Amino acid sequence: MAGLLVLLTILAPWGGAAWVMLARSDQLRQFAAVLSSVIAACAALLLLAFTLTTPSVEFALGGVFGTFTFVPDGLGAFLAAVATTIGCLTVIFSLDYMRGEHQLGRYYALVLLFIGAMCGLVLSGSLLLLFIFWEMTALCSYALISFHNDDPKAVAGGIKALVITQIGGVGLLVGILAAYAQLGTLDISVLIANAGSLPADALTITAFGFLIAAAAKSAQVPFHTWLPGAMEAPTPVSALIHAATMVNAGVYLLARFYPAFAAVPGWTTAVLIIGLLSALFGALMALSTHDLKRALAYSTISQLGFMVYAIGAGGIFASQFHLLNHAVFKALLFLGAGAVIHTMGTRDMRRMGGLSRAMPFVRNVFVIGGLALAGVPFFNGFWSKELILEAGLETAVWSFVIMLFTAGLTALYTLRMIWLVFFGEAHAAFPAHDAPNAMRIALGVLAAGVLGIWLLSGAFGHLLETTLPYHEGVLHVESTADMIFALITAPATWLTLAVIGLGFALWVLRARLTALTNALTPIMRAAAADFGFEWLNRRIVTTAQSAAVLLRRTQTGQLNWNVVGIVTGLVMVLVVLMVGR
Amino acid sequence: MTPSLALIGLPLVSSPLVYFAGRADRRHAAWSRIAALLSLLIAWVLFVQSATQFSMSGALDSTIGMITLRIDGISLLLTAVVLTLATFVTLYSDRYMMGEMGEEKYYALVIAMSGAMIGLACAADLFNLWVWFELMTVSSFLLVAFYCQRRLALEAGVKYLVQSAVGSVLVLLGVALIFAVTGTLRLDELALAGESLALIGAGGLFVIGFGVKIALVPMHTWLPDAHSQAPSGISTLLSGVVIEAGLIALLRVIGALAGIAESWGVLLLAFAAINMLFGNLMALRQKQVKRLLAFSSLSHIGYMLLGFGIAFYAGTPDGAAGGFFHLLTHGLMKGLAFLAAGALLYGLHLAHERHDPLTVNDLAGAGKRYPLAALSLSIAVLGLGGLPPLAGFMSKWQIFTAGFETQDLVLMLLVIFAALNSVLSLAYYAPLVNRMYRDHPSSAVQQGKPIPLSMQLTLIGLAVLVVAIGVLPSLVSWLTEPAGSTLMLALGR
Amino acid sequence: MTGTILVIGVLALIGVGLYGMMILHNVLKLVVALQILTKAAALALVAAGYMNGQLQLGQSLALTVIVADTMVAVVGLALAVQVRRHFGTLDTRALSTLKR
Amino acid sequence: MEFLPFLLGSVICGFFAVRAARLLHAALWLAGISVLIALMMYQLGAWEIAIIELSVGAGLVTVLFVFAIAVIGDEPISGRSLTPKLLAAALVAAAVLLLSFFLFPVEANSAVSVQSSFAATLWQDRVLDALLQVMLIFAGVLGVMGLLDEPKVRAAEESGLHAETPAPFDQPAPDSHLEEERV
Repeated sequence: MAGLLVLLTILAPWGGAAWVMLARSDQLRQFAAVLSSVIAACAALLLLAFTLTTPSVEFALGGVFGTFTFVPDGLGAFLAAVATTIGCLTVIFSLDYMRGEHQLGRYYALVLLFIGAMCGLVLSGSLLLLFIFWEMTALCSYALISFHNDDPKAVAGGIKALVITQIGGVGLLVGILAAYAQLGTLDISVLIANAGSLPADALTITAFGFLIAAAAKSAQVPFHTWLPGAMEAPTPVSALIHAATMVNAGVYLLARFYPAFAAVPGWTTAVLIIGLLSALFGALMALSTHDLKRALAYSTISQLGFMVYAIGAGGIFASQFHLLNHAVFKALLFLGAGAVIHTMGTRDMRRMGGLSRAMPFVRNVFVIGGLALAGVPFFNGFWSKELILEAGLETAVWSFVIMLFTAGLTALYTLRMIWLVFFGEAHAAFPAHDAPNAMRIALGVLAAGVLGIWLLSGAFGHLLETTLPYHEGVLHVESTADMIFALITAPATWLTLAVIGLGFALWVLRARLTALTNALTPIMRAAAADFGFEWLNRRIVTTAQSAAVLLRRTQTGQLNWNVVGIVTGLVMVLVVLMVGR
Repeated sequence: MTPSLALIGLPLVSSPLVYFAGRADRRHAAWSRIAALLSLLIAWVLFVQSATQFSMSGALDSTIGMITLRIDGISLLLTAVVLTLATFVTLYSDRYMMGEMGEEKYYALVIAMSGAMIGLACAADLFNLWVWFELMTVSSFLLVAFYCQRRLALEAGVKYLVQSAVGSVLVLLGVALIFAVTGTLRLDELALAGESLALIGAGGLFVIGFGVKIALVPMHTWLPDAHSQAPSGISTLLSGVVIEAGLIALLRVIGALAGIAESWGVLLLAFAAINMLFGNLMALRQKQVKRLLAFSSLSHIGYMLLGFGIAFYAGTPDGAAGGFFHLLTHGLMKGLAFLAAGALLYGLHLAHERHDPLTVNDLAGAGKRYPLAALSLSIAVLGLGGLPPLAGFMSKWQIFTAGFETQDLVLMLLVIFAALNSVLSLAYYAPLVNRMYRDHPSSAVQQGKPIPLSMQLTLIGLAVLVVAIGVLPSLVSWLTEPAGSTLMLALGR
Repeated sequence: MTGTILVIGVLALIGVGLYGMMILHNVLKLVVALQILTKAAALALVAAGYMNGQLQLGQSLALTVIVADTMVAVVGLALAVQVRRHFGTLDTRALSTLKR
Repeated sequence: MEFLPFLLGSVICGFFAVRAARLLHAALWLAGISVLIALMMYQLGAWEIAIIELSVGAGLVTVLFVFAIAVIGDEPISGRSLTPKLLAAALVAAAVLLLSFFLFPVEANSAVSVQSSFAATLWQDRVLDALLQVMLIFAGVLGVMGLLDEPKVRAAEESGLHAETPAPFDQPAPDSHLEEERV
């Protein structure tokens, strides 16, 4: 049964993609896309009931390619469920959002291809298969970012995303190769079980290779620069890929291999610091931008930073729980933002404002999502964020202080965003109208999720605990009621709430705090400039390009110089042979 | 007449027949194409027979006088690639070459060149190897300068001829040196020769002499010109098998000299690193599609050299098998890329009787009007860029595992370097793909003519192969593994 | 002694040929330089046969080399004719459109 | 030792062939090299190949050169070479010196001493090479025919549409594609 469901989760979207490509009319394409994504979502949700710790599908390739296996354990099935459910909602949302666009076939096919690949990534039990799906998701993400091909910004954003995630991919590849060279097998469970017996240097290469891969995929410092550029994608794609699913793959990778790498010296500290910096920088950058989607993208960097930080602090369950909650509320925020952008035709928050009256439904769901993001109690983001901060407090107090500050910043930029878009004075004369039906369905389901999904934390924790044999001792899980009780009675929670309230207050009182604002201007300016990372990126690109241009002169096109090349080669080779004889 | 000997002899016999078939009836030069296809078909039958014999009883020797022709793993691999590409190119050239002057010479020379490559892969005699090599080169001169009424093709032809000839003379010097010192020309006896400085020098001459054909940097300068100016079918063969045939010739020779010096592995690895980086950087700002693909061949030669270098340097069998696997997949992928680019070139320019180069800008919006050609080109270049699950990734993976299996720090760093180079290569492959799926077509695409069915069918065939090998890499391990072990045997490891 | 002198001679001819290939810019003269190189190679094969006592073998190798390289020269000449026809000159400096 | 003068002579001929200003002179100096090499081969005892070198190298090739020069005219090309001569000379010197490092002292393996006739060696031991020579000639001839094929002939036969190819020795017609390719 599990094997069948696994195949269905992956192959239903792929079959749908093929169908979409071959379909003749746009209506048929939409139908095919919705049908196959719904099937995949159902299969993935059913899979939660049939989890296994052993491979359910096996496929031997032999030689250095090993055996391809799929292991539907709790972690994998849970992430597959997130990917397919949000994928399905995104497809439904797209029915309205993408209506009338050109090349709908390519759009839906790529989205479906992505959903299948994402499920494959999290369910894979073989390192090589994991890498293959890892790259496929990157490819789909690239193709969807540059979906509006005629826009050079979209193309540039896509290529940037592709190249940076591929550099991460090299890290993953190297890590896998180092492990494979020692173990002689590509089985993930063998790696986790035998990590202790690996030579220290090989394990270190693997651990840090995976960390680089995770940082690049999850847009963590210093590889985060691709995510803002990825906002050129159609908004449903940003919701699906760049908020709810693909960017989680890095967090997934770290969580999955945590038992193997936790003992590597410096690894957990590195993870902790990367998460911390990303959370802080992301929040500051979100505060400094005027572009609605970029603000959400920076906030994604920041929230992913929280998850990575949690893993560094040993809170595996906290990170995965936050992953779930973040996927839901960030998808909601992105789709809500999509509805706004769809009607306004701009992404600049300074040109919005006063939309509250024209779009009450969208306002309501956006505010729900925003409160969850800010960490206000009884929305799902609150619980997981508190768990993360608890874990941080237990590990390193100095980091807890910084994360507390970041939580306050989160509240500040969330309120700023909501205010600029929905309240304040209206700047635009556009006749805004509320979201159409298909959008409402998607947004409504997600909003319900934000309100209620945290109630499942106990069941979720139980699922992870029972199906992840190697994570024994690193997963601290309590029932939902225990969690609520523990959090409400913890002093840290109240401290956090106070900081969050302070964040809100800062925005409300911003007019009276000019001294503070002025003092912060340089920081804000640095944040707007992406703390120099963007400059570094450009520098690397221009260096490569000018090297290429310079090198092109060597192709003189003159026959004599070509022969000189041959003779030079001869001399060089003879010298090498003479020296190395 | 054993099937193996017939396999080697057949193309040589049939090449004149192909020519005369097209010559007999001057209005129907296409007869030569049918004759060429027929001889390739027979060659396939003979190939299957030889392969079965090989799998049962190992290497097949046929001795003529003092010259031995040996069908072993390496020759089977190269023969398979040569026959595959030659068949596809012959099918493909139906409309592409139709009405061109000297169509019958084209097919006759394609068959002769393929025969020369099959022979080259089988030669077990040093001088005979050179003769096959030279036959391959002489048959390709006209093919490169086939549009000999055009100045650019002539220019490419002159450069190709002169540089090939210099390389070939250097090889000959090496042969003479070895002959003088050891008194034998048999490659297997050569392996037993004692250490001698002269033999090392001869090896250096081989590296450079064959290196011109393999397009090792800095001997590569003929390659982008020849590849971009030849008819697309010929670019396919040049890039897919001719440069690889040079590589196999080099491997045979320095494989026989492997016991004499340790430096071969280092040399191969050094050239691997230079070729990968140089090819990618040269392609980065390239605007003409066929030149871009030509420069990417440089970097792919680098990957093969990396695999073989690992085998020479550390004696890792996976390195040899991976190198041969990449040789095969690169042949298919680059063949597909050139044929797809050629199909687009045909639709956009040649069908209008224009000989403009196909630029990256011309491709804008090609995806809508030429869905199949655009998809094939995308699959090909993404495969070349090493994206899974396409064939190129799997062969690179095998090479990379070999590098890490050695546990040698330098080799591991080289593998990381190679992987980063793959990322760099995406920086020019990805925009290419992007452009084809634009919404607003370029003016060339708007005025484009349809691509004939024969071309489309060949594109489908090769694309299916590229994807199938990517999904099921073990599909061709019956070719790559024996080739790898043959090389390891020659290295005495 | 004979061997040494022969080797020196071959090397000298190779040197002259390569030097010519690097500085000449007339297509026909490049073919001349190419011929110098191949003659050196043929001589080298005969000399090799002489030195190891297999002169007849060396001769048959040299014969193949002469035939093959004559074909290369002939094709080179035909190319030169076409170059003259279409470029109006034999100067390779005119044949430098393909670059970068 | 007795062929030292021939050797010196051939190198000098080579020098003049490279230096010659006129094509015809270069071709004649080349023929000179050929003759001297043939004489050297003769002295080594390689009589058959000496004759062949004399007839093919000094005879046929020279005739072909002279013929080609007659067809296309003896165009003196002046102007400095693109590559610095010093660099070329230095590279050649380096290559030759390095090669001599590997070659000297020349140690030939003279253990084998099978003396059969040239014909027997060629037609029995190396018959494959001989057969391949036929293929080489076929491919070469096909190449030359293809290169020298004139579109006019075919075009006139077929439709007569493409009659506007430039006359053989005209200055080249402006090629519109050149500009684009120069990018």
